[in-house]
Parts: sequence; C-alpha cells; structure tokens
Amino acid sequence: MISELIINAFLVSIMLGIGIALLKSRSVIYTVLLTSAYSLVAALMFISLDAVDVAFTEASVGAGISTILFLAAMAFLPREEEKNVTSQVFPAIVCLVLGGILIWCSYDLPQIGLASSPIHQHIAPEYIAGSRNDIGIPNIVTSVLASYRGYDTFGETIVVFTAGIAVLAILKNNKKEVKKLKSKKKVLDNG
Amino acid sequence: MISSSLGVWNYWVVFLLMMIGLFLVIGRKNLLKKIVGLTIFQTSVFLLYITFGKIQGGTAPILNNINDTIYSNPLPHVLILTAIVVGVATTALGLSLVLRINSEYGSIEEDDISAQDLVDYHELIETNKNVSAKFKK
Amino acid sequence: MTDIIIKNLPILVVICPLMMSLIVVLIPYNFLSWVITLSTTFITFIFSLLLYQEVYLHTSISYALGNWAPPLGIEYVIDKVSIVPIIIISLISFITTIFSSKIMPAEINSSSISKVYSLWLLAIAGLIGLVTTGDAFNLFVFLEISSLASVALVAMGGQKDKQGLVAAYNYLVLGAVGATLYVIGVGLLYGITGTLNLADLSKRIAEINDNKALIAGFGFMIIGIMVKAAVFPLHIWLPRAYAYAPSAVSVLLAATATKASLYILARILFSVFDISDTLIINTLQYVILPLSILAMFAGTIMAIFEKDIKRLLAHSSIAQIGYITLAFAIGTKASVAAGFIHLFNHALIKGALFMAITSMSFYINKRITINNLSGLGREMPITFVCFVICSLSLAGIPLTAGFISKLYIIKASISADGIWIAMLILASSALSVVYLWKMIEALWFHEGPKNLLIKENSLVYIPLLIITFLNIYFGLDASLVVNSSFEASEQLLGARK
Amino acid sequence: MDKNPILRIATKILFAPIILFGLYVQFHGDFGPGGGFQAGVIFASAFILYAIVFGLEKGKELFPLNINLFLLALGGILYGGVGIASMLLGEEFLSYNVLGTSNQAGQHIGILLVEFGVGLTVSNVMIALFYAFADFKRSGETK
Amino acid sequence: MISLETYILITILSPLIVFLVTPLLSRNPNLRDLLGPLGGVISSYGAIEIMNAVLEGKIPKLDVLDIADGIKIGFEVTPLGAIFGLVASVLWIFAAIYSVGYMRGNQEKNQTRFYTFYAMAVHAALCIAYSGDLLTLFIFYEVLTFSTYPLVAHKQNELAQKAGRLYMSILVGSSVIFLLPAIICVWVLTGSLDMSKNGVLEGNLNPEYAPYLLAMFAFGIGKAALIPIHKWLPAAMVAPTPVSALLHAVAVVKAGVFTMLLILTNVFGIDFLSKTGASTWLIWLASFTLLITSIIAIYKDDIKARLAYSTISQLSYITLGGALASAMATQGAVLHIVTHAAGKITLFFVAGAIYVGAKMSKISELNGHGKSMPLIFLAFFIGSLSIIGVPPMAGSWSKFFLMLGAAESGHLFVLVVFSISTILNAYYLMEIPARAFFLKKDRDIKVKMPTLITIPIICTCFLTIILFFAMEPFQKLTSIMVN
Repeated sequence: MISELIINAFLVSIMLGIGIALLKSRSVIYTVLLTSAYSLVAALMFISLDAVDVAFTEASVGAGISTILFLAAMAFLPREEEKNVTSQVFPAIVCLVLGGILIWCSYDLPQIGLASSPIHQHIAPEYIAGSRNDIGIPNIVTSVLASYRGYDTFGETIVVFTAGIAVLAILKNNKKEVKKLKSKKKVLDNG
Repeated sequence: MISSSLGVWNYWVVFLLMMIGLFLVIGRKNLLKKIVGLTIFQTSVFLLYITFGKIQGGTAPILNNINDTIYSNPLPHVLILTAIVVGVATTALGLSLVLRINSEYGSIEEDDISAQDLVDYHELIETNKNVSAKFKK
Repeated sequence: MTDIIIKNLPILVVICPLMMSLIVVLIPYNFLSWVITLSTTFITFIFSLLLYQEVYLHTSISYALGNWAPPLGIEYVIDKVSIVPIIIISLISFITTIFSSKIMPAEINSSSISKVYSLWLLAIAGLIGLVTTGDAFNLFVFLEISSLASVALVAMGGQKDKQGLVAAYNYLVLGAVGATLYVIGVGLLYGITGTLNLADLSKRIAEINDNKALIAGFGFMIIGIMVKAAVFPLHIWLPRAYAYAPSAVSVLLAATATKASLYILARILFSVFDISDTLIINTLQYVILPLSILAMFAGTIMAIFEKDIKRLLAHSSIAQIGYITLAFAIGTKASVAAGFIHLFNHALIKGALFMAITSMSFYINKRITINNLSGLGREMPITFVCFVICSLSLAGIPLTAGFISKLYIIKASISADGIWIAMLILASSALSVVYLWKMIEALWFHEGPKNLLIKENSLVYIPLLIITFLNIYFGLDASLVVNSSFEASEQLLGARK
Repeated sequence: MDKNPILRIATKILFAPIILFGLYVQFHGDFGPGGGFQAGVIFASAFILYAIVFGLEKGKELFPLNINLFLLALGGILYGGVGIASMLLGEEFLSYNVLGTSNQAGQHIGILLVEFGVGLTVSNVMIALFYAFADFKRSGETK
Repeated sequence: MISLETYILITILSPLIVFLVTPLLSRNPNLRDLLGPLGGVISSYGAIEIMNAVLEGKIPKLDVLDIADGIKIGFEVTPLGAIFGLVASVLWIFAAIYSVGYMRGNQEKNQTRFYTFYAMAVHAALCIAYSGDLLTLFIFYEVLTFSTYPLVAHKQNELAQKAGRLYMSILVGSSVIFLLPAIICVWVLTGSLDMSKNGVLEGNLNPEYAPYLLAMFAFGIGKAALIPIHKWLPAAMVAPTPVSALLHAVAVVKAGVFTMLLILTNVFGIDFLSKTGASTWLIWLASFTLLITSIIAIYKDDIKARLAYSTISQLSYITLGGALASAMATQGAVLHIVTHAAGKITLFFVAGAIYVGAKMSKISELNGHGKSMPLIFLAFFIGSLSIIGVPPMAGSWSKFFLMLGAAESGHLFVLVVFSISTILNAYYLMEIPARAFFLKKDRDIKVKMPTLITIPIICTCFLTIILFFAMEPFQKLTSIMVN
C-alpha cells in the first residue's frame, strides 16, 4: 500500500508540475496540450485510486473530446496570450486564502484509504450489497449510476443536451443572419 | 507515519492544483486561458472526491466472486462521472462563447473587450442626447 | 390516472418542462414551439398549485426517486418552504412565456427560436429541480442545468448587442466557479459524514462537533451559492447578464433565477445546519448582515448613477437581494418569513419592471437609456401606467405588494431590536425613489419625440397587466402570501427548536 | 489534409472497429468498466475522425445534421420515457423494478435502456459540437 | 335616518368622485368647474353631520379593508378629526370657487389636471382627518404628498420641477425614514396599530425612550414644517395661489400638525407626556422655529414667501400647544387649526387676487394701490388681525387658550415667546395694508378683478369674524377631546 501512495504522490507531483507550467505558458497551443496531458495523468491517477470507470471517462472525455474542442476552437483564435498589464495580487490573495483554508482543514479530513472512516461505513456497503442482490450486475458503479442515483444521470444527460443545444444556438447566428434580421425591422427615426 | 504524511501530501497537492486552476480563472485576462483554468480546477476537485473513495488494499468496485474482497467506495466515482460530463459541457459552451466573442470583438483579451464596451456604452448614451430632456415651456 | 398524477406531483413539476424541452427542440415551426412552451409552463403552474394544496394537506412530502429509500437514493422534498419558490418560478415563467411571444422573434433570428424555447424550458426545469431536490449533489446537477441554459439564453442577446456574449461568458465562468466551490463544500462534508442527502446530512452534522472540515465545507457551500444568488460582492456577473440578455430572458431571469439560489441559501443556513449553532449565528451576524447592508446601498447608488435602464434595474435587483439576505440574516422566525414575502413580491415587481422597460424598447426598437425615455410615457399609456404602479411597489409605497414586504422586514428588524437596521432599510428605499422618480419624470414630463405612431400590442401588454394586477392585489390582500411565508419560516426554523 | 491516402485508408479501416468497440463498451458496461458516456464518446470519435479526414461535407453526408439533432433529443426522451413508463406502471419515476417480470430483470432492462439513452445523447452532442465548431470556423473564414 | 358610516362615506367620497369625474369633463369647462364647489358643499354637509354626532358623544366608525392580520384600513372619527374634516371640507368650497376665478383669470394651462389632483388632495386630507389607525393615517399622508406634487409642479418649468423635487424629497423622505419606523415601533410596542383617547404607550414604553420616539415622529411629520425640515413650504410657493391657499394654508400643513396633535394626544397621551416631560425639547424647538421664521418673514419681499414663513411660525404655535401637554394648551392648539386656517386662507386668496388683478407679487410694488382695490386689502387687513389675534377676530380665541395653557403647564417663557411673535406678526402682516393705503402710488396700473375671486375672499374674511362668535361648538369638541 505504501507503494500505491508513493505512486500517487509521484503522479500528483507531475500534475503539479503541469499546473506550474500552465501558469507560466503564454502560447495557446502549448496550453491546450498541457491541459490534455493533465487530464491523462489525472486518468492514471484515477486508475491508481481504483476508479477505473472514472479513468476511462476522464481519458475519453477530458483528454479526448475537450482537446478536440479546444483545438477546433484554437484554429480560429489568436495564438498568443498577451502579457497581463494589471497586477494579479488580489486574485493571488484570494487563491492563497482559499488554499490556506483547505490545508488548514485537511487535518480533520479522514485519512486516505482508512476503511473505518464514515464514507466507507455509511452508505457504500449498502450499494455493494444491493448491487449484488437487488440489481444483480457486477459493475457497482453502473448500478449506482443508472439505478440508485439514476436521476443524477438523467439530469446530467440533460446537461449534455443543454450544452449541445446551447452551442448550436450560439454558433448558428452569424453576422449575416443578424444583418438580415435587423434590415427586416423598420427602424423608427426619432426627432 | 510515512503513509499518513504521504496521504496528507496527496490532499495538499490536490488543494494546490485547485488553487492553480482558480488562479488561472480569476487572475488571467485571456478568455481561453480562463476556461483552461476552469478545467484544471474541476479536474483537481474530481481528484479530491476520488481520493476520498480510496480504501487501502481495495479493488475497483466491480463484483468478483472471491469473498471478503474490499471494494473501494463506488459513490464518489459515480458523482465524478457525472461531474466530468458536466465539466466538458461547460467547457464546450465556454469555447463557443469565446469563438463568438473573438469574431465580434477581434480579441479575446479582457482589457481590449472592456475598453470596446466602454466606448459603445458612451456612444449609446450620447447618441440619444439629442432627443433628451427638454422641458415644456 | 389522477392518483398517478397526485402521487408523482413532486417530480412532475420538474419532468414536465424537462421532457417538453426535448420535444420542443425538434419542432420546426416557431409559433408551434411557442404554443407548446406556453402550454407546458401553464401545466407546470397547475401542477405546482396542486402541489401547494397537497403540501398543506400533509405538511411535507418526501418522494423517493427510483423507489430507493433515502439516503440510498435521491429524494425529493416538498414542504411549506420549498413550495414558495416553486409557485414563484412556475407562475412567473408562465406569464413571461406569454410575454415572449412577440418579443422573442423580434430579437432572435427565426432559425434558432425553437432551440431558444427548449433552453427556456430547460432553465425553468433546472430552477424548479434545484428547489425541489433534497440531495446535495443532485442540487449541483440542476444548478448546472439551469445556469448553462440561462447562459445560453443570455448569449442569445449577442445578436442585438455583442456585449451579450461577454455578459454570458462572465456569467458562465463565475457560475462555474461558484458551482465548483459548492462541489468542494459538498465533498468536504461528504468526506466527514459520508452522506449526500440533506436531511441525513443535517442529522449527522449535529453529531459532529468542532471539526475544521465541517466549517470549511459549510463555508465553501455558502460561498458557491452566494455567487449564484448574486449576493454582494459576488454579484459582478448579474448586471450585464440581465442588461444584455434578450428582453424576455431578462424578465425571466430577473424574476426567478436568483430567487431559487436565495432559497437554497436559506435552506442550507437554517435547516441543514443548526440555527442555534454559533457557527451559523456568527456567519449571519458578521458576514451576511454587513454584506446585505452594503448591497442595499451599493446597489441603490449604482442604480442612481446608471444611464442604461436595464442595467439600472439590474443594480436595483442587487439592492433588493440585499433586503432578502438581510431578512435572513436577522434570523428570527418573523424576519425569515419577511424574507420569503419579499422573495415573492420582488419577483413580481422586478418581473413587471423589466417587462415594462423591455416592451418600451420593443416598441421604439431601441435600447432604452434615461435619455430616450423622454415622453415615451405619453406614447404608450398602458405600459407607462403599469411601470409607474410597479415602481411605486418597488419603492414600497402603501397599497402595493412592495409595501407589505418592507413593512414586515422592518417590523421584524425592529422587534429583533435592530431599529438602526430598519432606519438603514428605509434610507435605502427612500434613495431608490430617486432613480424611480428620475425615470417616471423623464417618461411623462419631458418633451419627447413626436409622432412615433406606436400601437401597443395586446400580447405584449396583457402579461404586463396581469403581473401589475398581482402587484396591487397582493398589496391589498396580502394574507395569502404572509400566511404561507410564516408557515414556511415556522417549518424551516421550527424543526430545530 | 483529405489528400493524404494513408490517412484515408487508415480511417476507412479504423471506422468499423471503433464503432464495434463503442458497442462493446456500451453494452458491456454492466459487467466491466464502461457505459453510456464512454461509449457515446467513442461513437462520436469515429464520426469525428471521418469528418476530419474526409472533410465536413462527407461527414455530414455520412451523418446528416437533422438526424443528429433528432437522435440528440431522442436519447433524453428515451431516458425520461423509461422513467415515465415506470410512473405509468404505478411506481415512482425511474424505478425499474416494474419494467420486468422480476425485480432484477426489471433493473437489467431499465439500466440497459437508460445507458443506451445516455450513449445516444452523448455521442450526438459530441458530434453536433464538432460540426458546430468546424462550421463556425468556415463561416468565419468566408467572412 | 342615515347611518354615520354613510356620512363618513359622503364626506370622503365626494372629493374622490370629483377626482374621478373631472377628467371626463375636460371638454366642458363650465360643468367641470362646477364640480368642485358642489363636491365641497356635499362633503361639508357630511362633515357637519359627523361633527354633530361627535358632539353627542358618538364615535363614527368605518372599516374599509383588511390587508393582513393586524394591518387594516379603517376610519374612526375623533373630535379632533371631526374639526379638521369640517375645516378642510368647508374651506374647499371657497377655495374651489376661488381657483376657478384664478385659473381663468390667469389663463393657466392643464386646468383639468389641476382640478383633478386638487380634489384628490382634499380627499386625502379628509381621509387623514377621519383615519382610525396609524397605518391608514400614514397611507393617506403619503397619498396627500403624491397628489399635491402635480399641483406644485403645475407650471412645468425648471423652477417648478426643482421645487417639486425638493417638496417630494423632503416630505416623502422624512415620512419614510422617520414616521414609518416610528409607527412600526408603536406597533411592536403595543402589538396593534390602533390609537386611543388617552394614548396607548403608557406602560408599554420605557419613559427614557419616549423623547426619542417622539423625535422620530416630530421629524417624520415633515408637513408640520418644524426647523430644519421646513424648507419645502416656501419652495412649494411656486404653485398657483389656490394651491398655496388651500393646501399650504389648510390641507397639507394642517394635516401635518393634525397628525402631530393626534400623535401627541392619542398615541403618547397628554398625561404620559406631562408626567415624563418627554416633550420638553419639542417646546423649545417649536418656540425657536416660531421666532426664527417670524423674523425671516420680515425680510421676505414676495407676498407669498412672507405668508409661507408666517404659516410656518403659526404651525409651530400648534405644535407648541400640543407639546405643552396641558389640557388648555391642547384645546388652544386645536382651535388654532380652525382660526388660522380661516385667516391664512384669506391672506393667500388676497395675494392671489393681487397677482391676478394687478400682476403684482412683491410687497414693495404695492405702494398706494389700496385705493384701486379697497375690498381686497380690507379683507387682508381683517385676516391679518385674526392671525395676530385681535378680538373680535377668531384668532384671539386660540391665542388666548394657548396662553392659558402655557401658564397652566408652567412654562412661562412660552408666554414671552408668544408675545414677541405676536408683535412680529403684527409688524410683517400690517406692513402690507399699510403700504397699500398710506403710501403714495408710484405708478399706475389698471386693475380688473374677477368676481369669482372677490366673492370667496369676502366669505372667508367674514368667516374669521363669525368664528369669533361661533367658537363655542369647537370649544366643546376640544373639551370632549381632552377629558
């Protein structure tokens, strides 16, 4: 188990490195690639934390689709990010404060992997038992996803749907059509 | 001892990553970079959840017929599956907005955009001055 | 059949618009899609009324989705508290949908109307789901549905005015940050309690004492929701989003969007956590109370110096949200009830004001600024009269709905011996008269452009008349609103004491 | 890039296996890792690959927009339909037990259907997103 | 036999009906202008009946609507209310006639709007007079403010707009920021919005806080024009004279002091005040206001401005009378409402008459014009005598009672204040007829005075004399009020 922890520590350190690199980078393409790399490492991390489904999804959605979208968008955007003129003191302070709070509270969080902590005691066992007896499919994640918390999944399907419709609606109306629309209405001239 | 310290290390790096993401969102002026930051931010939050779900010596939550196997907690995984998809939905929407903004303003730097907006706003107010407050005499 | 409906009412109010939104997007004919949207919102409103009746029969309905008993599955909780925002949202959305019929096609190109109506329904469904759910994570999902949909709707304003896109972008990013903070909070709480069901969560929180993670989790949840509820100083996304959205959308958002989040805020503060707990008391006293007072004045003053009318109204919304959070922050039963009263009344008032202004800009086909308001009142009397009545209501002039809520907020604050708070409230509402009067004076007394040949359109002013009538009616006979609000606060705070 | 023969051949060869793998992930989700999302994304990736290599027009011929939009909604409708069906059979929304002869059978059917719904929506949304972005790019260039 | 409710309805509704009908008759000026006096007659008939009822010791009541539990709108006539109602409705008759003359003589624009809101204002004043609980009082107090705005800003030029804005901001602002919370405080303390004959606060309010609550009321009631919230009254003089005459001599300002008296007697209660001495500071403030404004009045050359400042000082007589918290003084204050109304409306009528007839508004211009319009200046003379308090004019009664009250309550310096201000009154009011009659004319102007203006002036001026002899029923009412 110590080895697991070391692997995790190693992976998160890589992610940290990527994060810092992102802070410094100014070129957009570099940023995008770093992001997808970040997702991939995250996926590895998920595997090492026994979350295979999540890893699968992160790899396909996070590293796959969002990268494609980023690239598709990038082809149409300026390649370089301008230097920031304004100071970044305030955002930095905000972040540090939030981070401080989190680190401060981290000592009261359950220790990683401790089987006796309430998360593992309270509801999860019922899911594991239920998936075997009530639902009868081996993949507990699927049974929780689709049945116990099926409504969440429904909601999330709707979110995806919303995003799809939204993007279609937003990207459809080019300038030309708007021009047409404006000329269609008679503009009343005041005075 | 070492395991616990490493465990906290895990938490801490996750928090640091969150902060990096958040900083990219609120600190950077480039609209695309903000969205990248959002992705980083959310991914790090996912890590937090999954870390909660981990059990020492547990296996992936897929039933096998060996008795007294420890399965790690499936619930965080489910939540994160949901969250990932929500995240990509947000990203897509944001990117489409960035595209439109770029085609309308010709820039995706916040400063340029707000400068243009200011100009438009003043035009809007000024152009209507001519029909403005004249009192009945 | 009827018993099935009655049994499933809690889910029907959400599912009805949700499923219809999936169908509307496939309709190629714009008018038809409007008709379907209208009927959907109407049915939703009917359902919510039935639900109101049911709730007052059983005081609280718990609906286990997928028949998995909570906390195992997701639970829907309808009680006297959550029914208030449900009614608000469904009522306003119905009226606004009528209003949108003529306004929408004027601002959005016909190819995307059906999509817009689908998003419209999604936003409504998201808001109602947000209010009804009893599960912390499901809440997040519906938060995202509603905010993504409303972002897209706001972005539709980009066709008329490119600032709509930027507004939408800021709304999206800040909203996403808020949602993520909320998720962090939920995660921390989940980490220490191991449950997501709000009722179960509050039970298990009561057992834990002085855990740092608990405090942090609470903090993150609250901050996340406060971003969504545009509580000062986390309101920065709001003015632009309301100002540059398409007319009908700004009416819908201004009247409903923040209300749901405010309700969630109250829910987390009072029923998930223990009101008698020092943590909550401190939060109320040292965080929310000062912020609300700041909001009241900042919003009003920004509104006074604002030239663009839609932005002006948005700023005043910030101040009004300040009143509501202030009422919550006082934290007595009476004050929370007052908060709910204002929640309801402000939805009516702000909806009506936005309707009036946007229909004016629809008639003259221009963006309304304080300068080109001149003399419009005489050109479009009906709209003007409604506008005047509702501004009086906003200023809290007697015999209007606004007066009732002000009255109760002030009474609550005085009886919690905070007379200085009452003074501040009144001072800011007296300030609000300044900008309202500025507009009315411009509309009626100033010399404006002649011969605009404006003909007021019945489909545009009928909803305005309805909502104005409600403003007056609930000013003259407020017992319904007042009683339900007091019931609500009784249930919300009474549970613990 | 649609001049490059290697890519074209490779795509032609890869297309079917990707779809097949998608189906596997979709319907094996009950037993191993996988399910609607992953499968949906994999389906989508097949079509996106096709569109990238052979150009958008070809892609749209292979998978027209209106069908895409229809399936996009259909996924959600399917998911919600399952819920409503269970409601009409006198149970709560999305309670699959009533769908089959036994509880477990019901659960199996329900999960299968909803996963399929998810898969449909996700894949079509992804495709729609790609189309929209690519389209926008082109319209931008013509401007 | 008509029930008392109906009388209340008659009194209150007749101006409301005028308000509703006037716009419809804008095509037909004569009919439209007839409405005002007619409504005045009807409503004053009702007012007289109510007054008789109250004299017999009855308490007319009328509940209108129940908003929510504890919040209602209803009417209940106190003796004080009966008096104020009568004054407002009777003087409305003359004012209505006069305004017809004035508006026509002056060819003002938007006459219909003018008459409409004029009636509305009277309606609001009557509702205030008869209001049964604090909320109703507050509501109609606001209605009065809003309905008078279009009258103040009637001319619609820059000046009028500015004046209107000042008027609104002071009156609405003060009432919303101080009066409303004060009322709600009473609500919270006593658990209801009702008032009672001997005050409701005794036993509910810690005497230490009484002065502060009283302060909130005193500064909340901007219409009572205490320093430093008196500015609106001179500003409002840009309005056409009939407005100044009825509203700023009778309806609005009297509504203010009426509210003040009602609060002092029926909310705090005289005994409570005299026991706790909560109102001592108010005595000082009122006397200060009284003297200062009298002195300012001397330096005003514009007739209406001078009258405005004299009005302010006269109002503080009434406030002072209430604040003295003695039976006599209160009676005096109430009677002063009546007498001052009669006197001051005459003076304003004359000011307007001079403006219409001779287009003069400055006192310095008046030299020697007394001969050209003798009646007018005679009326002015009599009116001023009444204000100063010389028998046999009505004003003498109220002054007399006030003096007695001051003596009774033991604040002897108030007597000094009264006498000084009386001298000042005499000075600044008498100057006008003196200039008119005794100085020699510096220029000639032809005077044409509409009869519709002359008649009401004569009526009101006779009223001041008649009241001197007919003061007894009022006096009886006030005695009912105080014990």
